[in-house]
Amino acid sequence: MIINTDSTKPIYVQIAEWLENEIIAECFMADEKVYSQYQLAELFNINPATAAKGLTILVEEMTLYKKRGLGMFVAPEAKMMILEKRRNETLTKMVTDIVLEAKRLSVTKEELIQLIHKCEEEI
Amino acid sequence: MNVVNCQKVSKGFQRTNALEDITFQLTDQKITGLIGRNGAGKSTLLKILAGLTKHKSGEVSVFSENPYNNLMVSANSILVDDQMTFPDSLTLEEILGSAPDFYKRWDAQLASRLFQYFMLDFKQQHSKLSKGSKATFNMIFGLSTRCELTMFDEPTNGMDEAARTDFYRALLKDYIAHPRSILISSHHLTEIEHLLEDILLIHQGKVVLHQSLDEVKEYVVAIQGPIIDVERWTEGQEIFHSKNVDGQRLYVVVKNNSKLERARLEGAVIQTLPASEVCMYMTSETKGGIDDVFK
Amino acid sequence: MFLSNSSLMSVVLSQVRFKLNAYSGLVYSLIILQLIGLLFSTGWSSSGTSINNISINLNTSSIDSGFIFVSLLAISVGNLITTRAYRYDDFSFVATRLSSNIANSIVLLVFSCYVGITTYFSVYLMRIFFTFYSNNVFVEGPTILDDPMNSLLTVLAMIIFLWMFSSIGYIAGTLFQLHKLLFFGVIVIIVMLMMTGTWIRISETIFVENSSLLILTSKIIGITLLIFATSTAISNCLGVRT
Amino acid sequence: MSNTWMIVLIGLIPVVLAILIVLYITKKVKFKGSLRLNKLVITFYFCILIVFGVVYEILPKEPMLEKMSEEKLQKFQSENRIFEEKLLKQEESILNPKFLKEEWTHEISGKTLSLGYIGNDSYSTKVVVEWVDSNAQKIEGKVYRSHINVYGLKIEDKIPLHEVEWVGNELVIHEPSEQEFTFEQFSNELSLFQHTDTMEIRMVRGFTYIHLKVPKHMEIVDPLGLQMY
Repeated sequence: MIINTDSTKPIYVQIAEWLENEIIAECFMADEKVYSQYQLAELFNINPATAAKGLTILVEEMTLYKKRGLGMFVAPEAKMMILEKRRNETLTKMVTDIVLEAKRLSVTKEELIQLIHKCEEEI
Repeated sequence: MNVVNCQKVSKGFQRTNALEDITFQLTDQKITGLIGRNGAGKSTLLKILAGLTKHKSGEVSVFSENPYNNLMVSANSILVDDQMTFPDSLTLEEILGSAPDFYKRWDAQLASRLFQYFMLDFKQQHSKLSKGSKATFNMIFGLSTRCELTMFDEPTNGMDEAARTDFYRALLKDYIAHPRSILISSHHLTEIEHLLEDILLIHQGKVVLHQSLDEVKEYVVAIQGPIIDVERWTEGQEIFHSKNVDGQRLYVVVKNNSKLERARLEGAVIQTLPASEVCMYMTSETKGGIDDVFK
Repeated sequence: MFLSNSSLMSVVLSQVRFKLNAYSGLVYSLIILQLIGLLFSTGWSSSGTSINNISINLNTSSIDSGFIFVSLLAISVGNLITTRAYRYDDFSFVATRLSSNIANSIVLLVFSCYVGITTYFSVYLMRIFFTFYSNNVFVEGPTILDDPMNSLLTVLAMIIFLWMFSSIGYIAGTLFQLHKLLFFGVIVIIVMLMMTGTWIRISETIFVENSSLLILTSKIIGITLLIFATSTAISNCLGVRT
Repeated sequence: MSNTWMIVLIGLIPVVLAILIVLYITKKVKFKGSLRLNKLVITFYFCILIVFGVVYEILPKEPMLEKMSEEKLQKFQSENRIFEEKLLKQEESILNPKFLKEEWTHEISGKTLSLGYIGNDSYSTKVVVEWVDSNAQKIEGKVYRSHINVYGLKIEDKIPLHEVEWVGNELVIHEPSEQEFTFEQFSNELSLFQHTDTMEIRMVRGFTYIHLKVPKHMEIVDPLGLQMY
């Protein structure tokens, strides 16, 4: 995943999301050490401080925990927390955007539900 | 501990006042971008910090000492700019060879590996180098000194695209390996945005803002929408830039604040801007930018 | 945060080493000038008398002409070092104005030593040339072995004189750099001084009234240090590198 | 313009010439060479000159003219002076034998003896007459010459003696023929500093003395006043 510098989302948020995806895809198992800020900086060619900020977000959300002098480790039920968070935060945000867009295109609720059903069958 | 501490520094040449009142602190081991338009006083400030010129008033301290003509500051800081000259009787190799005398932490391996990587000719003389390779050589010299305060004054002008990206990569990698305070003055912020931790924005000799990169990004927001709505949302706030998009829609850049949350719900299109545009708008004279010229 | 606190002396020494490497190109103009100096060295001072209808001429060729050429070179090198190009080279490396000035004076001293010794010995180049090619009878002059002390003193005096000449060039350059008119102002003052008696009085106390060469040399050393000190003070009120 | 200024100006010409040459050279010589080459040239030039110095010292040079020391010159001068006094007082016995160059006796006819000098420096010879009370026609003559030294150079052998010749009753003294010698000398000192020990005695002037023992009854004709009383 290449950092999209000119996107409006700050880099450290993108780093946090990348780490979350890695945890979901089980590249980092529970209680396993994650990249340090310097490794992340080297990997994504960004400033270590920005990488550190990304890590601190995840620590605040308790998905990672810090062992003094050793680095950041994946919390035991990190994966569950991320999935749950994704479900009610990011998903709901996406849904509100869809609803706003539907209102602008004056699409009724029923048509919307039909659309979702159709899309469900295709995937 | 503050590496650099400037209090109300001013510096003027004859009539023009290059720096009016500069106040900022640089904590150590950070990469800071010194951003500003041409003639904003960037080079003058760097020369003052490097101890090459005397400031008129105010108080400057580098490593908590007055940098002007100070040996300790000169030994621990280096200013890489295009006015760097070396005796033309020495080849580049000899110049690099005589640097360890001066800089205790000079890394000869790094210097020669970078030298070979950028394909510079050892036997060449500094004054005969092209603008690009001179900038490259000065950059290699600056990096290898590993000074505690390394300052670059538009290091990449003259370099080609590939050399520029390589330079930024080399700078980051060396910074990670040996952390130190780096101050880069540059025009094209987009290229070095990923490198920087803090941004020091200077305009007409004054410090406009000195914050971390992300705070700068969230500092200003662009709103687009019908003229009446946009004016309602943004009245009473400082407008940095406003452009009439297509007769009835207005594109306005304004300081970020809570009132805008309500505007978002009313369907306003709100975007954050990349740091370089933020700096550009904050230092533009006219509200409309270049378009005013063609009005 | 690791701050290397390099002492003034260590910086000055590394500057001296660096400058000696940088200015090594001057040796070529030195050699050419010394050789030209030799050409002019014969027939400088020749005296002749006649007795019993026999006229006797004695040509003494000495180091004077070579010395004049070389001291002028010393002045021009002293001046050269203060030009903008040479001054700015220091500041790509570690330097303060004080350290650069001290380094410059040491470099000029080393330069003068080399020049002094080579000028002293360049005379032998000519002697060997003469003994083979001229048919005149030679008078046995005092050579180094007969009187090592004196020749050593002469070489020392030459070195110190060259150092003084280079310091004159140095201060002239610094003045010129401070302000163009200042340099000519000083020259006008010197010429006026010459008119009045004071100049003769001054140069008498310095050059004439000293019983031995050693006293003369120590006086000259004093003057040179004074000149370098004033040029350092002058250069302090200049911008380091704009 | 008073002549001091003239001298100063003339004296300045070589210096101004030197200045022009030096400025021309330092501007013209743009060759900076490479550092290694320069270092090589610097050490090479230094060693070459030292070698020249050593070679010159050791070199077996053809016989050099030595220079006399100050004391020796003073000794010469006093010897000359004493010789002259003694000769005047006719104390022949203790004269310095080194000075005796010739000795002869000569018969002349007639009563008058005249003295002639060919050359332009008649002061270089002095005739001392000793009246002898013998009535023979015989005159005894001795020719002496005292020390001669110029600039401390031992060149006495190079300066020929005055020829003394009897032409009838006239004693004719010929000056040596015109000759010129040039000598080269190297001085290690710089005249700039060395105005303290210039040589005091620049020349020891030697004279040719002719001591004649003339019988009383003769008469001497000395138009040029060669006699010394």
